[in-house]
Amino acid sequence: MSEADILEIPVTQPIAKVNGEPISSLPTDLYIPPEALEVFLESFEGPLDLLLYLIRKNSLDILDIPMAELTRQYMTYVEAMRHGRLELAAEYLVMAAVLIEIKSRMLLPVPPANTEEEEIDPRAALMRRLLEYERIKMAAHELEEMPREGREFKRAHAWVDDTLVERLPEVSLRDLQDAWVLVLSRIKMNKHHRISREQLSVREYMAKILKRLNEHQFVAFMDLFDEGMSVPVAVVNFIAILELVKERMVNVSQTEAYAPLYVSLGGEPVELAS
Amino acid sequence: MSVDQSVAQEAKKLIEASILVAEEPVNMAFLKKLFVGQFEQKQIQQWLEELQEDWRGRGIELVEVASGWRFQSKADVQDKINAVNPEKPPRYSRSVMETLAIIAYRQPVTRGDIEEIRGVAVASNVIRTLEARGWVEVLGYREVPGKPALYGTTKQFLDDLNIHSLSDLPPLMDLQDNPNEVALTLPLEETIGGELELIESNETHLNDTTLSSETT
Amino acid sequence: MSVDQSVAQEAKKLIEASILVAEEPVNMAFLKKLFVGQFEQKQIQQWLEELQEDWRGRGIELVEVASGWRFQSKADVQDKINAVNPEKPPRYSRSVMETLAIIAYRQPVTRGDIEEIRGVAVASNVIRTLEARGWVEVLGYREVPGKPALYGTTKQFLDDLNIHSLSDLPPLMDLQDNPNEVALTLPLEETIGGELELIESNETHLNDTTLSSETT
Repeated sequence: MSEADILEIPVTQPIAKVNGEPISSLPTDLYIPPEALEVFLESFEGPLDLLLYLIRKNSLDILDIPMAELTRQYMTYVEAMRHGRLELAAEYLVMAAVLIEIKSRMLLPVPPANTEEEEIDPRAALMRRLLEYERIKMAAHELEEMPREGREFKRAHAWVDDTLVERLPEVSLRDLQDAWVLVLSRIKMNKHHRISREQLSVREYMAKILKRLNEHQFVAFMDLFDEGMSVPVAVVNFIAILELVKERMVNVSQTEAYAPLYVSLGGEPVELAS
Repeated sequence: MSVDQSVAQEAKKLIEASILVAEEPVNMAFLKKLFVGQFEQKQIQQWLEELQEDWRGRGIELVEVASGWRFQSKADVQDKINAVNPEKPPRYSRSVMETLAIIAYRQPVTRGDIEEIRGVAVASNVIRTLEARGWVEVLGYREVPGKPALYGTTKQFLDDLNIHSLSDLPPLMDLQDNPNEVALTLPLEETIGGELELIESNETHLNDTTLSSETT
Repeated sequence: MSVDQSVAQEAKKLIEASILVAEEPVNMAFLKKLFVGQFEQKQIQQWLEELQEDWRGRGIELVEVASGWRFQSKADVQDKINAVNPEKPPRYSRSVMETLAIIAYRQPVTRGDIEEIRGVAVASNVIRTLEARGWVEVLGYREVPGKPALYGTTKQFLDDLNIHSLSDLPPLMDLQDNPNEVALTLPLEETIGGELELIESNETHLNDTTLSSETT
């Protein structure tokens, strides 16, 4: 089996034959485009998932795993990850250590003192974990397939006549966050609408600047930085201005070189609806 | 019929309306209060069943779920509505679904237990997503250093999957009992994405003992 | 009648179900799409009126409000329901809550931005609801064709939620909920993300300043 075989992703072909051809090192010219490796790694939920994949792919017996072979294959992936200059998640490294430990313990003779007790296979704990994880994986899949409110069916509901309700709905921070989490879980469907991580306070300062520009049409750039602003606040404020310019919400102008910069709302005067 | 026809008519009208305007499924205790103890549970139950019958053949059906009675759309009708509605239902990643499965089948569990089973750290927003959906809640805290929260599934989780109790969940496969079977049935061409096929055989029933004892 | 009885039956069943499951009142445009242009507005209108008639005498009625059709409880029935649990606080629909969350976390945003994030059109009454509540206002207009309004939250929103500044909002969660993905892909992300990251680590300090300046 070559590295290329092992690294060939998801669309797995038949079963790779397991015959103990040891793999000593990765060919140095083996190039995996970082994006491909990324996709590949993202498709695993962690080291257990990767191990299960290797076991199933090679039709190894989960109750009698050939540790040497499994460890070798696992290490090949781990090496490949490092070649991609990716930071290895700690979990993958921990698992590598576990595998090597089991492998080495299997090489040692069992001390005679232990023979009276039931012989403990060093692989037992790993096996249990793999089986448990596999069960959960299947259960997760079955849960996914079950008819679910909001997808296969929806709750039917009638409204309460507005005229009867004087009270306004109450909203808590928790409700707001819940709503946001729900937005996120829906967003995952539309891959192209990807929202990058962003600092909330930048948005806040953007709003503040806009409000200020609504009151005074032109504001000197420097006036947007209050005296006594701490450095982080000033930086955030500055990023907010850049962001506003980028999104074409404000203009930054200068009459001549080295003249003061002025910031104004982009285009027409704006009226504040309150 | 034990009561007057028009009384029954009025009562069913009220039951129907109260289930339709309620935010949550409506339970028997609520319905009894609605009639200020005027009718027995048996009578109310009968009306519910009659209502269920009245709605047969419509696009909406009256069903009883874990926390009570509610109206919900039938799958074929919902299909047609979904086709028009551009708003897609949320889709949960594998980490979310696996975490949900662990909580559902192994509850009560701590985050540490979940990490132990999955072999990876659990991002806090995975659990947050499940909490926001109202499927998972903190049941208590384990009496160990750090007092980690113990998570379990909610009634709403059962309601949203249209089941009455945890024992209605698909049973966990007992792979260990029958390893050969597993080896044969597990599709080897499984895509890494985890499209496992369902295996119907050798299932153990999820019962209270499984729930309480088998952590880790 | 212009169409076959059973066709009408099916159509009304579908209309009824789609109004009952909708988050917001259902408008004619939606209903037309539901029938993929098979029926004219006049025909659909007639069915709506027939449905209205069918529901007469029940505890719930089909009414047309500004933004479309919806079912709502009749006053006398609602009175009886309220008598059982009067303290049912009204709730905003999911679309209203999600729109509010997007405006709060992503301001300033245009309606187009909101629609892009939610993946669906935002009904004008959703934003109007939030404006009427005094939680959302127009901050300005984006300099692009059409000059769309930029929305942001108001001081009153902060007051009503009992917070001092937007930075008191619960932390924004990002899209990646798989810790592996985060750990493995972060180094590949562009530097901008990294810079913002740096700022984030100063957040406590930042909060302090914001707080102290706004508490008076």
